[in-house]
Amino acid sequence: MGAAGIGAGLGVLGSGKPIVAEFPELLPFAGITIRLDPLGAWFTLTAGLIVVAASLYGIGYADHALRTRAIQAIFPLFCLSLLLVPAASSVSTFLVFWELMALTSLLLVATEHRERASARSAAVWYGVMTHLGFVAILVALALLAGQVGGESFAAMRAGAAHVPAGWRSVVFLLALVGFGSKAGIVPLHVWLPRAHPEAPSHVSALMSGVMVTLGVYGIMRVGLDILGGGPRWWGFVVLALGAASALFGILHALVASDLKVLLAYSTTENMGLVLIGVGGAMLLGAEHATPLVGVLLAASLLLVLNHALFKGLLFLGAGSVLRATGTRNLDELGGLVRRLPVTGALFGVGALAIVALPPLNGFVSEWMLFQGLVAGGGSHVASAAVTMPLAVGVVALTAGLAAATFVKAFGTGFLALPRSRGAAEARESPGTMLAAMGLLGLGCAALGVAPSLLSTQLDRAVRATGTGVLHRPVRVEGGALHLGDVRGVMSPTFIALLLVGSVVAVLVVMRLTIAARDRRRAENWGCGRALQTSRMEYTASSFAEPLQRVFDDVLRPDLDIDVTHADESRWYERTIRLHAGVRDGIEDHVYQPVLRAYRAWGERARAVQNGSVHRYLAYAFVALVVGLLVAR
Amino acid sequence: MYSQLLGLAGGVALVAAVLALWRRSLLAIVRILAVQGLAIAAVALLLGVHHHEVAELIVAAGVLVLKVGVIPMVLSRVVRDAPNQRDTQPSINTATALVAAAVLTVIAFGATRRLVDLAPSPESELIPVGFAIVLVAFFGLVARRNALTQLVGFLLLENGIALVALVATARVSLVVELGAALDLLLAVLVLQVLTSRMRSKFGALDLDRLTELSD
Amino acid sequence: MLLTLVLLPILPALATAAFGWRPSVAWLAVADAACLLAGGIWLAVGVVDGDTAYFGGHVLRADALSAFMVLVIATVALLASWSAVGYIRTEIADGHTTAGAARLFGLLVPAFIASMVLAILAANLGIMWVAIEATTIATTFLVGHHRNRPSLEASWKYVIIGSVGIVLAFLGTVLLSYATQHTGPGAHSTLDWDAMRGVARHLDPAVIRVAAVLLLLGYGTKIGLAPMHTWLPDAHSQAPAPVSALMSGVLLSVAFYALLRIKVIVDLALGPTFLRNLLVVAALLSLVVAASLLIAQRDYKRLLAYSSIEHMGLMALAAAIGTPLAIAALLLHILAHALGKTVAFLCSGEILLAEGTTRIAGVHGLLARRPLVGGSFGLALLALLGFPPFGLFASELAIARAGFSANMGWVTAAAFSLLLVVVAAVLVHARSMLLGEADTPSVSPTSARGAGVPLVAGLVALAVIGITIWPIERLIGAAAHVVAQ
Amino acid sequence: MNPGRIGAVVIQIVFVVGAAPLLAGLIRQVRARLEGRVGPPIVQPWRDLRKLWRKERIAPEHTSWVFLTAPLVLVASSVVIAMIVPLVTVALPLDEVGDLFAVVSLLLLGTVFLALAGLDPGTAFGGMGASREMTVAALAEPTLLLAVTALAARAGSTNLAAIVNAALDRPSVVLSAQGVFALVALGIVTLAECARLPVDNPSTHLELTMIHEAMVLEYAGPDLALVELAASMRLLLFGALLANLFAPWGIATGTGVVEMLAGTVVLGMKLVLLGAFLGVFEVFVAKLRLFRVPELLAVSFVVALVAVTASAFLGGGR
Repeated sequence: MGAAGIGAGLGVLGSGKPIVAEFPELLPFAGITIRLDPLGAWFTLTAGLIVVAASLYGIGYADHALRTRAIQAIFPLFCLSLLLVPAASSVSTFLVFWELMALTSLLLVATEHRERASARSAAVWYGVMTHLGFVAILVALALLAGQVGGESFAAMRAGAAHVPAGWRSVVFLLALVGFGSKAGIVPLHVWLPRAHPEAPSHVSALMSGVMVTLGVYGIMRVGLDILGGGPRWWGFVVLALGAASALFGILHALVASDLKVLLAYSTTENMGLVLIGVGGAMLLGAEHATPLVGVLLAASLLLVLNHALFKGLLFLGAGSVLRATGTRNLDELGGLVRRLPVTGALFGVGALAIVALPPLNGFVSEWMLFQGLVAGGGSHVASAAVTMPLAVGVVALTAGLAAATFVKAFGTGFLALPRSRGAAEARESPGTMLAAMGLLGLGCAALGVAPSLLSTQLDRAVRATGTGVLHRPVRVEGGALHLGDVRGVMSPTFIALLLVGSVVAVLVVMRLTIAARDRRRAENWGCGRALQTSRMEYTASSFAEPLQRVFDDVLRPDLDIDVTHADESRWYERTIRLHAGVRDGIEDHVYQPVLRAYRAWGERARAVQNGSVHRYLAYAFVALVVGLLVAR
Repeated sequence: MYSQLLGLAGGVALVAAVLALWRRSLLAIVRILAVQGLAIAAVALLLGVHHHEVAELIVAAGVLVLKVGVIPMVLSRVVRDAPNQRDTQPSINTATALVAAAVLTVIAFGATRRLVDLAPSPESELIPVGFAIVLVAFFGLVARRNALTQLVGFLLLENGIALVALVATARVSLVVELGAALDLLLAVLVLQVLTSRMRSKFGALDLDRLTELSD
Repeated sequence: MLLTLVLLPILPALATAAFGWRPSVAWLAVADAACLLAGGIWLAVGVVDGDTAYFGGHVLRADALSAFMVLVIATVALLASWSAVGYIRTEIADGHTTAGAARLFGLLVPAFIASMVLAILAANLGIMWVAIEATTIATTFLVGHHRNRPSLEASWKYVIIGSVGIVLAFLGTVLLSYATQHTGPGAHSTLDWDAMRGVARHLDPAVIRVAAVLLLLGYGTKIGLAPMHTWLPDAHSQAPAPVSALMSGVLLSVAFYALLRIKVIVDLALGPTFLRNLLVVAALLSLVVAASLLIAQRDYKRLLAYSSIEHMGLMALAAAIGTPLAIAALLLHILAHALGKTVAFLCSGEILLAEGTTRIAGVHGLLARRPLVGGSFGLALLALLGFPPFGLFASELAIARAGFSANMGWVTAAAFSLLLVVVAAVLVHARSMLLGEADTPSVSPTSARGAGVPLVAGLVALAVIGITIWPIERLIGAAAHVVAQ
Repeated sequence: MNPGRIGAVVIQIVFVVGAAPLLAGLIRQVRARLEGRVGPPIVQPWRDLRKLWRKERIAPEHTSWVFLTAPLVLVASSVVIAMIVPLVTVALPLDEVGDLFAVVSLLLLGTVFLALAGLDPGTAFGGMGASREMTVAALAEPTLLLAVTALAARAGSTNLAAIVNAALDRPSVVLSAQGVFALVALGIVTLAECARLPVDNPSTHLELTMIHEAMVLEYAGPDLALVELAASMRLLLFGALLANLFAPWGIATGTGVVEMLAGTVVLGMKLVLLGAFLGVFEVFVAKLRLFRVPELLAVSFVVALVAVTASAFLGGGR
C-alpha cells in the first residue's frame, strides 16, 4: 500500500499530470472525487515512504503492541487514509478521509489503554482536539463551498476570488485553526505530546511523521491553492504561529525526560519551522515577490518530507528502545548503543539529521529555509524586512536548542552506562524492525547527500501551489543547489564527499604515523573515587538543567523539596525528596480554565433537568405561551 | 339565542377551568371537571341542533357519556380511595394563580383574534375561549402537586381543545373524532392505572416525590 | 398491501395473547419484522419513481417518504425484536421480569410497531395524529416494564408530558382543518394530506401560524425537541433496552415524519421562513440542552437519550434548512441514527444485564472484559458522534454543506460547535466505561448466545450506508422530493 | 579546475593545520609575558601534539564508537571548513560547495560529536562538560547565524567569496554601524565557541568551572592530540573568518603563486595581531560565572539582531 503511495506520488511528481478518479456512488450525497496533483503527490509520497517503513516495522513490533485483530485491521486503514487525504479534491471527499484518519489514529492511540491511564486520557484529549479541528475545517470549507456554490476544489479555486475579503479571511482563519490543531501548532498542540507517545511506536511514527504534516498540507491547500493567498497579515499570523510553535516546542522538548514526549514536542517545533516557511511565503506572496515564495515553499515542502523521514526513524528507534527496555524515561536508559548497536546507530543518524547537521537531509531543508528568509529580509518589501530577520533569529535559536535537545536524547539514552536493569538487559530488535529503520536512515542520508534526487519533483510540487511560481525555484547544477534568484549556493553532495574524504584522510595519516595500533581499555578517571557507577552520571534532566535555568521565565519549572526530619533533631534530615518537573504552561493557563468552566457548566446544567415534573411542564407551558405570542 | 347559549356554555367551561385552579378539594375539582364536560356537551348539542347535523349529535352524546359520566366517575372512585382528599399546597399561591389565569385569558384572546377574523360566526367566537381554557388548564398542570389534580388538569386542557375542535371544524371526520376520543380515554385509563400503582409504590400521590430521575 | 403492512405487526401480539411469552413466539416477532422489512422493500420498489399507493380510497397512502420510513421501522424492529428474545429470557432467568410482564411486553411491542406503521401510512393527518398518540399509550407500560419506582416515575412523566404535548398537536391539526374550511367558496374542511397540499397556498396565514406553532410544540414533544424533551431521558432510560431502541431509534423519527408532512403544508402556506425560524430555535435549544447535560451525565442510558435529543436537534436543523440536499440528508440521518441508536441501546441492555447498574461510574474496563459488547458499544458511540465510515458522518456532512449553501452559516456553525461539546462529553464517559484494565472479574452470567448478531449486523449496516447508499439513493431522493420540491 | 586553484585549497589546509597550534602558542606567550612570566615557546603546542601522538591509544571503559569517531569528525569538519572558507584567496574552487550556513553547521557538527563523546564514558565530568558545552552552543548558534545573516544581507549572498568581494569592492559597507554590530556579535561568539575567556578558561582544570576540558577529560594519546588540534584549528578559522570578513584587504583575488603567497603572509599578520589582541584581552578579563554566560550570549544575540535589522533598514550594500 505504501509502495502504491510512493508510486503514485512519484508518478504524479514525475509527469506533472494528476491522477483523477471519481466514485460518485460512494459517500452519500457527495461522491468521492480524487485528483492527485503534484502538491498532493508530494505528501502522498511522504506518507508512502513512512507507511512502507512503519508497516515493515509493524511485523516485528506487533508482538509487542497491537495484540487484537481489530486493532491490527485498523492500522492499514489508517495508512490508507493518510495516503488518500492529499488526493481528495472535493470538500466531502477531503473531510471523509480526514475524519477516517482521525478516527483510526484515535483508536490506535487508545490501543494500550489497558496498560496505562495516560493512554486513556490521551485518547480523550486527542479525540476532542481533533474534533475541534474538524469542526473548524468543516465550517471553513463548507462556508467557502457555500459561498462559491460548489464543493469541488476546482470550483472553489475558481470562485474564491469573487468571495468578499472578509469571508475569505474567516475561511482562512478557521482553516488555520483546524489544520493547525492537527499540525500541533501552539496553542493547539496540547494533544500532541500526549497522544503521540501513547500510540504504538510505528503509529507514532506515522502520526508524527505524516499525519501532522497533513495539517500543513491543509493550510497550503486552502490558504495558497484554493484561496490563492491573501493579505499580508495572513502571512504574519502564520509566521507568528510558526515561530511560537518552534520555540515552545523545542524548549519543552529540551526539558522532557520521556523520550517519546521529547520527540512529540520536537514535532511541534518542526511544524513550526515549516509554518515559518509557509508564512514567509504568504507574506512575500502578498507582495508579489514570487521567486522567493517558491524558495520558501520548497524549503517547507522539503522539510515536510525530511521531517517525516527522520522523525519516523526516531520514533521507530524509540519504539525499539521501548520494546527492549520497557521504559521511555531517558533518566532510566543509557548504554544502549552497545546493547542495541543497530538501533543506536540509526537513532544517532536520525538525531543528527533532525539537528540539521551536514551531510544529512535536515541540513538541506534548513539551509533552504535560511536562504529564503535571509533573502526575504533583504528584499525591498518593508514588512518582510522587519519580520524575516526575526524569523531567522527564531529559526537559529531553535536550531541551537534542537542540537542540545538531541545531544541529550542520544547522549543520555544511548551512551554512557545503563541506569536501570531494563536498559542493562536490553535485546536488539528483530530484523524487520531494523530494516524499517534502516530504510528511513538511508532516506535521510540519500536526501542529505543528493537532494537532486527529488529536485524536479519538489519543483513541480511547489508550482502546483498556485502561487504563480513559474520558473524553477530549486535547481541542481553541477551538484550545487541553486534557489530561485537567491545568490547563495551550496552543494550537499560535495560537503558529504569532502567530509568523508577528510575523515579518511585523517585515518590514513593516523595509520601511517602512529606506532600503537591497538587500544587499551582503561578505567575512567574517577577524580580519586574508586567506584564509577551509573548513579554518578549526568541524567537527561541534569543535562538540560542549565538551559532550563536560562529559559525558566518561559518554562516555569516546578520545584518541590520534601524534607523529613529525624525525630531526634530537626537538623538531621531523614529523607529529602526532590520533585522537579516542567508543566505545559499553555495547558495550565489556557486549557485548564476552559475545562473548569466546562465542568462547572455541566454541573450547573443539571439543574435544568432536576426531575420535577412541574418544572418540565413549565418549560412546555412557557414555550406554548411564547409560541402563541410569536404566532400572532 | 343560539349564539347566547353558545357563549354561555363556553363561559361556563372557562369559569370551570379557573375554578379548578382555585379549589383544593379533589372531589370538588372532579365535579368541576364534570361541569365543564357538560358545558362542552352542550356546545356540541347546540351545534348539532343548529346545523341539523346528526354527527354532531352523536358527538354530543359521546362527550356526555365520556366527559360527564365515565371519566368523572372513575376519578371520583379513585379520590374516595385516597387517604387524603385534599390537594397539598400548590406550588403557586392561589391569588397569584388567579391573576395569572386572567393574564393567560387575555393572551389567549389576543393570540387567537386573527382566527376568529377568518370566519366570524357565533361558533368561531368560542375559539379564543377554548384557547383560554387550554392555557389556564396548562397553568394548573404546572402549579398542582398531586397526581390526581394533574390528571384532572390534563382533562381540563383536553376539554379546551375539544371545544375548539367542536366549534372550529364543522365536519372533521367522525373517524378522527372517535379515534381521538378513544385515545384520550385510554390515556386517562393509563394515567389512572399509574396513579394506583404510584400509590402502592410511593404511598402517596405527591408528585414532588417523583424526582429520583434527574440530570 | 398497505393494510397488510399495518396489520402485519399485530400478528405476534395475537400469538402472545394466545400462548404468553415464550422464545418461539419471540422468534415469530423476529420473522414478522423481517416480513415487514420485505414488505417495505416491495412498497419502496413500487413508489420509488414518485408514484403514490393508496388503500381504501384515501385512508392509507404511501409515497416514497412513507416507504422509506417503513423501511426504517422494519429494520429497527428486526434488530430490536431479535435482541429482545435473549433480553427477556435473561431477565426472566434473573428474576427481573415476571411472566405477566413478559406477556404484556409481547403484546405491546407489536401494537407499538403497528401504530407507528399506521402513523406513517395514514393519508389523513387526523389519523396520523391518532396513531402517534396510540404509540404513547402502547409504550407507557413498556416504559413501566420493570414496575419499580423509577420506571413508574418515568412512565408518569412520559405519559403526562407526552399527552399534553400531543393534544397540543391535536389542537394544531384542528386549526389546520379549520383553515382548509375557509380557503374559498365551496371549500370544505379536510385533513387529507393530498387535499390539504392542493389548497395549501390559499390557507389563511394567521391561522396556519398558530397551527404551526402548536403542531411544532406537539410533535416536538414526541420528537424530543427542547424544551419539551424533558420526558425523554427518563422514559428511554427506564424502558427495557429493545423498547428504548425502538423508541429512540424510530418513534422519535416517526414523530419527525409527522412534522415533515406538516412542514410541507405550512411552507406552502407561509413560505419557508416562519417554520424555519421556529425550527432553528428548537434545534439550537435542543443541542444546547443535550450538550450541557451530557457533560456531567452519570447514567449511560440517559447519555444515549440525550444523544437522541442532540440528533433530533440536528434533524430539526436539517428540516429548517429545507433544501433537497438537507432533506435527503435528514432522511439518511433518520436511518443512520435509528441503526446507531438501536445498536447502542441494545448494547446498553447487555451491559445492564451483565453489570446490574446503569451508572457510568459502575462500569469499568468493558472492552477488556466484554470485547464484543464493549466494542459494539464503543463503535456505536463513535458512529453517533459522527465519525466515518458510519452513516451519520455522511448525513451530518451533507447537512453542514446544505446549511452553508442556504445562507444559514451561523446557525450551522453554532450547531456544529455544540457538537464539539457533545463529542467531548461522550468521549470522556466512553473512556471511563470502556477503556482500562479488567479490574473486577465479571460475576454475572455472560450474555445470551447470539446476542451479538443484531449488534454486529446493525453496525455493518450503519457502516455500509455511510459508504454507499446506491440501493436506496433513488428512494431517498424521491422521498426528499416529497418534502422539498 | 586548474592546478592553481587546487593549490589554493592545499595551501589553505596546510596553513590552517600548521598555523593553528602556533596561534594557540602565541596567545599563551602573550599572556605569559603580560603576566610577567617567560611562558612556553610558541611552538610548544606542536611539541605537545607530537608527544601525544606517540603515546599509547587508550579507550576508557564502557565507551562506544562515538567516543572514537568524535575526534575524527572534529578534525575533518575543521578541514572541510578550511577548504571552503576564503582564507588566502577569494578564488577558491570549492566556493560553491558551502556558504556561511554550511560553515556554521559544520562547526556545530563537530561540537555535537564532541559533546556526545563527553557523555559516552558515563562520568560525571563528561556529562557536565557536555551539558555546559551544549548550553553555550545552543545560545551561540543563533547569534552566529544572525551575524551571518547580517553579513549576507550586506552582500546579497551568503557565499563567503561574495561577502569578501563585496567588502573589497566597497569598504564603506564594512565600516558601517551594522558592520560594527556584527563584528561585536561575532567576536563574542568566537570566544564562546572556542572556549576562551570569559566563557571558559582553556587552561583550567578546576572541575566546577571547566567546560571544554571536562568533556575531553577521558581522551589520551593521539585521540587527545586530534581533539587539541581541532580546537586550535577552530580558533584559527574563527579568527581568520573575522579578519577576512571585516578586514579583507590583502587577500588574494586570484590563484597566482605570488598572489597567494602574499595573501598567506597578510593572513598570518592579521592572525598574529588578532592572537596578540586575544592574549591581551584574556589577561584583563576574568571568567564569568557559568550562569552569567547566557547573559553575555544574550547580549551578543541582541547585538546581532540589531545588526541584521540595521542592515535591512539601512539598505546595506544593496
